[in-house]
Amino acid sequence: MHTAEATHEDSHDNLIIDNKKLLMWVFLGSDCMFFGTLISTHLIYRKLYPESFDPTALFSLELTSFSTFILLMSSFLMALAVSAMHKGELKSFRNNVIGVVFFGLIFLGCQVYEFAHFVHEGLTLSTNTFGSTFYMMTGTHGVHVAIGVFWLVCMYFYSHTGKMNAHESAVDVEVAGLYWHFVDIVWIVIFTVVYLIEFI
Amino acid sequence: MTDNDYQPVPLAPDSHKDSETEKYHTFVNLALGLAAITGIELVLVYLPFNKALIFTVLITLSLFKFVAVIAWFMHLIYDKLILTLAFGTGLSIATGTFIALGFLTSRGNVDMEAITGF
Amino acid sequence: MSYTEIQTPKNPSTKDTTSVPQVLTPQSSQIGLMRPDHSKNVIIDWLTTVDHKKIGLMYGAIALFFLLVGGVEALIIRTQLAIPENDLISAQRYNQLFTMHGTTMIFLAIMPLNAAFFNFLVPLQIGARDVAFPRVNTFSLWAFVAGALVINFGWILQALQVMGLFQASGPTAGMNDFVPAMGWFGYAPITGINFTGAGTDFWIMGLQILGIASLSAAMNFVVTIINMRAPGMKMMRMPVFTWMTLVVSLLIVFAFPAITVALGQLMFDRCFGTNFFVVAGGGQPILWQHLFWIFGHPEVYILVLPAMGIVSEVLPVFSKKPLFGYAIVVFSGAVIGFLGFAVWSHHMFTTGLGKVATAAFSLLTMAIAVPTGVKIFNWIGTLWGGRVRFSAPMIFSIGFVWMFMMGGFSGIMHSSAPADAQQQDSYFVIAHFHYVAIGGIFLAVVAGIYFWLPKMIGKMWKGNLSTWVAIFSTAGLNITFFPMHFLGLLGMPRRTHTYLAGFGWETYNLICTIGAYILAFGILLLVVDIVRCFRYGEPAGDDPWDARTLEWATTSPPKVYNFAKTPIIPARDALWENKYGPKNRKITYEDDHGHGIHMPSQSWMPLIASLGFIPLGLGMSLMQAGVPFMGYFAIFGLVMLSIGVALWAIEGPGGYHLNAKENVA
Amino acid sequence: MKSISVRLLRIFSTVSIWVLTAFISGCSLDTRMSTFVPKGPIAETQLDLFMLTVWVTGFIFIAVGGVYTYTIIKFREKPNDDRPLPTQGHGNPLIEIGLIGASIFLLVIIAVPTLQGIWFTHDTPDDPESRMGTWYNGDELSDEEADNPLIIKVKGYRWWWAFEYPQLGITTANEMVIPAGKVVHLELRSVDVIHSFWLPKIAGKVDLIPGRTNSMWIQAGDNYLNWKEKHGHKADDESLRSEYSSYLEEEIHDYYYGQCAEYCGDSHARMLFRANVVNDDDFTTWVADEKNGHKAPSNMNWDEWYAAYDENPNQLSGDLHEGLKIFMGRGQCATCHQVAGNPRALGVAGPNLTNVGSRMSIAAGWLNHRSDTNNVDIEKQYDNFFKWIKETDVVKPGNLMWRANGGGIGELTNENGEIALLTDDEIHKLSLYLQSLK
Ligand code: HEA
Ligand code: HEA
Ligand code: HEC
Ligand code: CUA
Ligand SMILES: [Cu+2]
Repeated sequence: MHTAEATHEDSHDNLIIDNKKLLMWVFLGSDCMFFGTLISTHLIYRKLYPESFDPTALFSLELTSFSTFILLMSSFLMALAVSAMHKGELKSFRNNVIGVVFFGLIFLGCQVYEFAHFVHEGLTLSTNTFGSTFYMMTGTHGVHVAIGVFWLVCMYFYSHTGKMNAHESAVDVEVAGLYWHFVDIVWIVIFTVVYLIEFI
Repeated sequence: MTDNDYQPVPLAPDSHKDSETEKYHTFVNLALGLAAITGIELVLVYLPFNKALIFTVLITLSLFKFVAVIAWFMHLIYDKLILTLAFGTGLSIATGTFIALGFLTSRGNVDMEAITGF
Repeated sequence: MSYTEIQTPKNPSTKDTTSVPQVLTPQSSQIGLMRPDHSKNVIIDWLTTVDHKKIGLMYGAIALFFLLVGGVEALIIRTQLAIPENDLISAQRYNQLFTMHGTTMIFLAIMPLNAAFFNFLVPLQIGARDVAFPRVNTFSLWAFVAGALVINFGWILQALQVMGLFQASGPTAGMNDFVPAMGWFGYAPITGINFTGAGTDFWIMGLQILGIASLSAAMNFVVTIINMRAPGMKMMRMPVFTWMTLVVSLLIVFAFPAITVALGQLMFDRCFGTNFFVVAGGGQPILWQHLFWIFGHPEVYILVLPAMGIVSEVLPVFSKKPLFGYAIVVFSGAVIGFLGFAVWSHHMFTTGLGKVATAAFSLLTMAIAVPTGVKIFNWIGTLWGGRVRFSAPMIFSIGFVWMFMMGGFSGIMHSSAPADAQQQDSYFVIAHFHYVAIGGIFLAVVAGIYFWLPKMIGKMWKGNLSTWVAIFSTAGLNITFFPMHFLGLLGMPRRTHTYLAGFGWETYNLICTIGAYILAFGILLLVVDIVRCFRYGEPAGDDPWDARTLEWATTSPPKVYNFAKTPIIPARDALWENKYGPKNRKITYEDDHGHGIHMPSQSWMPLIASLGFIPLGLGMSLMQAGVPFMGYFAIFGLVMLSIGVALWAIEGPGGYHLNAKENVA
Repeated sequence: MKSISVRLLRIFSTVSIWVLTAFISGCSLDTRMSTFVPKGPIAETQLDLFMLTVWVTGFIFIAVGGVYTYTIIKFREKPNDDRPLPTQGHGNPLIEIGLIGASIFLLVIIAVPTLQGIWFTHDTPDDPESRMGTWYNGDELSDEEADNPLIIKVKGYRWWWAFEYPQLGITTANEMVIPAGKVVHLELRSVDVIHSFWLPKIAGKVDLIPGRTNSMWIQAGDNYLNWKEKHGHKADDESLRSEYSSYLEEEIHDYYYGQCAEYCGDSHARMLFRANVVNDDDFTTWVADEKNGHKAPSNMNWDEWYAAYDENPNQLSGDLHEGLKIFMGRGQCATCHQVAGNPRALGVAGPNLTNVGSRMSIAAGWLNHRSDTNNVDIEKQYDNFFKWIKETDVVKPGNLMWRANGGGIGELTNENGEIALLTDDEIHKLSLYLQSLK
């Protein structure tokens, strides 16, 4: 729906951006602070107590690299899905979204496995600061992924109601995509500064 | 959970077609690149080089991935400047704050005797 | 693209956009429920409203209520401190009082007062129909209410306990300290499970909810201000108040996540045994201080920038001159905001930061004086050569500039770190921030109330009680807070429920207490004046003050749709130019092509979703205290929240059309 | 309406200026915890900086405020004002730049001494005269100890202070003793929540943060060199030395008041402490006293006393013996308190009570018995001990002597496990005993 304002391109200093898209970018800016706080808490405690815990024995770089790869590919598919939506290719959109959801689930599966494994090895939330910060940070990220998966599943089903069309829904898809990509880049950071760095 | 009211009308869809195809190629290349970088990173940590060097390279690589996803997958370079500003402000405040915070904490003051949990 | 090209909307219920429905009847939404539009029931209408003006008024009313609550808390504090070794209230009660006083004033009084002005004014000032996401706006309001309830829940329990209606025994035996008592910045580890009880949980959950409310509102306003401006309303034509709203919204957006995470970590420490701030497990309480002030310092500018915005609107009107140096005032507002992210450790000068860090934060803090000074100079420049009219809003604004300046000076005294070592956590700090809070923000907000209430309710102030309000509150605040500088420098620490005689503090404390009552009387008069305005005010007319900005171009109170036709803005100070400017600066209006005005539908969903926060917050808190089944209660809240959001997404925005011609008064 | 308000505002400002002046001149700034009467280089630096900020902002206040007032009065609307609209000027970049420049200039005036102050107050200076070896003439110290200034480990507890002197092997509570004119290095730690060490006349505060060690240095009074410099003395002869000691004697030797300055729970308001600044000899004597501790009543040595006590407590009679018996037995005092000399009083949960009888306050400074002549007021002291033991929870709400985890004198029981608090008679004897610890 629209207001009269919308029709006047010159009226906004030529700033016509979709409201939702702008909202999402502002939200993502805010989320930078959010994940920044989580990640820096982790790094600070690592810096304070480097000897308190050695995660290299626990971390499996292969697994984590695999999930990183998975997440990157899901991002790729997401970009394709958005692109498809813009072109109005609903079918291609659906395929890509299914792919994203699938990859997202794999990622979550890896994380669940990882957590279960760590807990089994004796690292819990309350074991030490490493446990606290690590689980809280990666867990929060996992929740973001889960929300993204849920959102995309909803979109997928919505696309079957026939109410979705290139004209109106491209932006909705794009916004979901932005979210998904952001979750991905957060993981890029986590992968490097939380996992890889422990091994050098 | 957003409202649909008041959103400006999206641009006409047909003008997108060509650019979308173009983007497709970018996306594929980028995806390959990202996968490759991740591979390189994985190998890198096991290489017997100077730690500081590896560290720098790792950070640079992931920075590249980070920026690439934002710029292309998230369309930021195709989009309006205001979006870059909105996100960039948050990103830079966050980066600045947390780098500063990192410098503000040091092992020197920690009272290890008080910590019994390790 | 012209208006007629707009495609058919996707919402079937309003498909028929070309013919304007003249009979306003409720319609059903996509989920088949009736939308609560046009309800005759006033309560339903206000509960489900998406109208930014009503939301603004509700924010205002609730905030004023909490201002009185916080004020009464302050009065009890002051009464207790009037004489040495007083035992009017117990130590524990006192500690609860200052904690709740600080929390209430900052989060439940000043922030929502600002939000009231944002909501009411911003869409009007930029010539929009509403905010970008009207239902999100409703959600923010009710989430704020939910958070306020959760934080204050402890008082209710305690009252019940005192009346003998509630006892912490049996299943509730684990509950103690219902009311938070650890200071408004809740320094770890006193917030830890070993040191404080249920009150801390209420505080954590309540703040968390308030944070969500603030974040959603702030994002909404960023989008509104960037996207919803009327044609011609370029960024540099926006009223300064709108500019400050934008800056403040961005500050909220970027500052709140830090405390959200910190509160989350604290909650995990309490509920799930993590070690973020638990010393034995390696936690560093100092980290909490950093995270809190990374949020907390921007927060104080979140509080004050809107006040500066208000004053920047009032001064030009009552000196009949445009704001001196508009661009630089706007710019310095932004600079203050963003420098505010770089000074947080000035609250931690005594924590052993190290020389270099202390020096850096000391200098950065001083730097903030420059943009702030610029604002002061430009306000004076605005008055210079003008024709200064001493109407109520002006009196308070003039007072603001004085008092804020004084508060700023004690800020500068703090910024010199070695000097601050003698001031930190003493009454000197209390003096500093009450000068900026009451002398500054409060006076500005009162100026705003005197200025805009006629627009909000369409009635003009009666008589000049305002003068007495000004006299009592300014006198009161100076008498209360000026001696506190001396108290602090004479060594009286803050947050002490009593003190020994013989330290030279007695006289000062007594004077402070008397002052507080004078101030209270002033505020009482303000309340009386507001009530009088509501009851006996004469119609105000559209533009009672001969004002300059767009909100005065529409009716008082404005109609739901704000402007019958969207104005096209040719210049800054649009209304002023319209009245006195050259021909080419007149406001023109867009043609609505006879489609009528599209209005968003009201909705129950934001209310339902945000009320879910109450069981969620209380449940989490009580679960921590070991009360059985509270986990389920929390889950129930979460479910309610999710269902609310889901239905909200599904029901679709709806909307109806008004024919402005028939509705324009 | 306008004219009334202007008139009222004028009256208001006149009155308030008048009130302020009267008020400021009427109140003394020389009080117990006043930062206006610094007694050492740190507090002095801090006060100087503060006064600098006061002058600078005061200047701005008068300048800006003056212009402001002038503007308001000059450009006010006159009755029946029919002048044309004011010119709609939009600003003047030159003025802006000028004022920004001026502000920056004024800030630099504050900033430079601030930086110096930060550096000066931060690092413990190496002052040859303050090294333990130079002035301390008690027991031998190791070389390293002798090279350092006096070190005190300050520990914050809810709601009292422990002062440990690691070089001297003694610990005291709530009243620390330091030598005048000497640099003292403090290490600050907390065992529970955050506290803050604030001794206003000597130094601004530094926080005690659990999980961290903070440090600060303090110095009551100037050292000889600085004192000489301040008074413009060049020569160095014995008479100056004695002039210096009389300066310390007259201006510095004193009983200083301090307080916890970070909210730490229920009795935060009652977490005070004292610093007794004395000369080198008195310090040495005090240390020796603390080290030697106490003998059992009637000058018995402890082995004899405990032998008698273990055999049959009843053979020990007299108030002091009775008091000590309660202290060791029924009162369970010794489980929490340490008394030097007494081999079985080794508790660490409460303040060290060695020489508690010669301290001039108890309950972390809340109950005072200092006489006007800087001595213990015996009667008041007795009352205070009595009050403290009888109703600890009233004197200091929530305190951990009354009800600690799993104990405390609010939970004393008889043989049947019923709560049986100390009787007044028992408390009387305890108080007498505590008074004898000096
Ligand atoms: C409401 C808002 C508000 C505002 C606007 C400010 C403004 C400032 N504050 Fe304040 N501050 C608080 C609210 C606020 N503060 C609160 C709530 C606390 C305590 C929290 C707690 O502990 O509970 C606090 C505490 C606080 C501290 C910590 C004290 C301590 O605990 O030890 C410091 C330290 O530097 C400080 C500094 C400043 C400075 C430098 C400014 C500057 O922005 C002021 C700038 C203004 C001026 C300087 C006046 C006008 C300028 C001119 C006329 C130009 C020329 C002037 C010069 C060149 C000097 N503040
Ligand atoms: C912006 C916020 C704000 C505002 C407006 C105020 C307003 C007031 N505050 Fe304060 N205050 C804080 C923010 C604020 N405060 C904060 C953050 C703290 C720190 C808390 C902490 O340490 O954690 C604090 C702490 C604080 C203390 C220190 C407590 C301590 O450290 O021990 C004191 C003591 O005097 C005080 C006093 C007052 C007084 C007298 C008012 C007055 O201005 C209030 C005036 C209002 C009224 C009086 C109500 C209206 C009047 C009526 C309804 C009249 C009729 C009713 C009756 C007479 C019953 N406040
Ligand atoms: C459970 C531990 C505990 C027991 C048992 C206990 N105390 Fe204490 N005591 C404390 C603590 C803790 C304090 C500090 C309280 C405060 O100031 O907040 C204290 C303080 C004191 C002080 C004041 C010291 C000072 O310098 O301020 C005296 C005197 C004292 N206790 C005497 C006694 C006597 C006599 C008994 C026995 C009847 C006793 N205590 C039993 C823990 C204990
Ligand atoms: Cu210890 Cu306050
Ligand atoms: Cu601050």
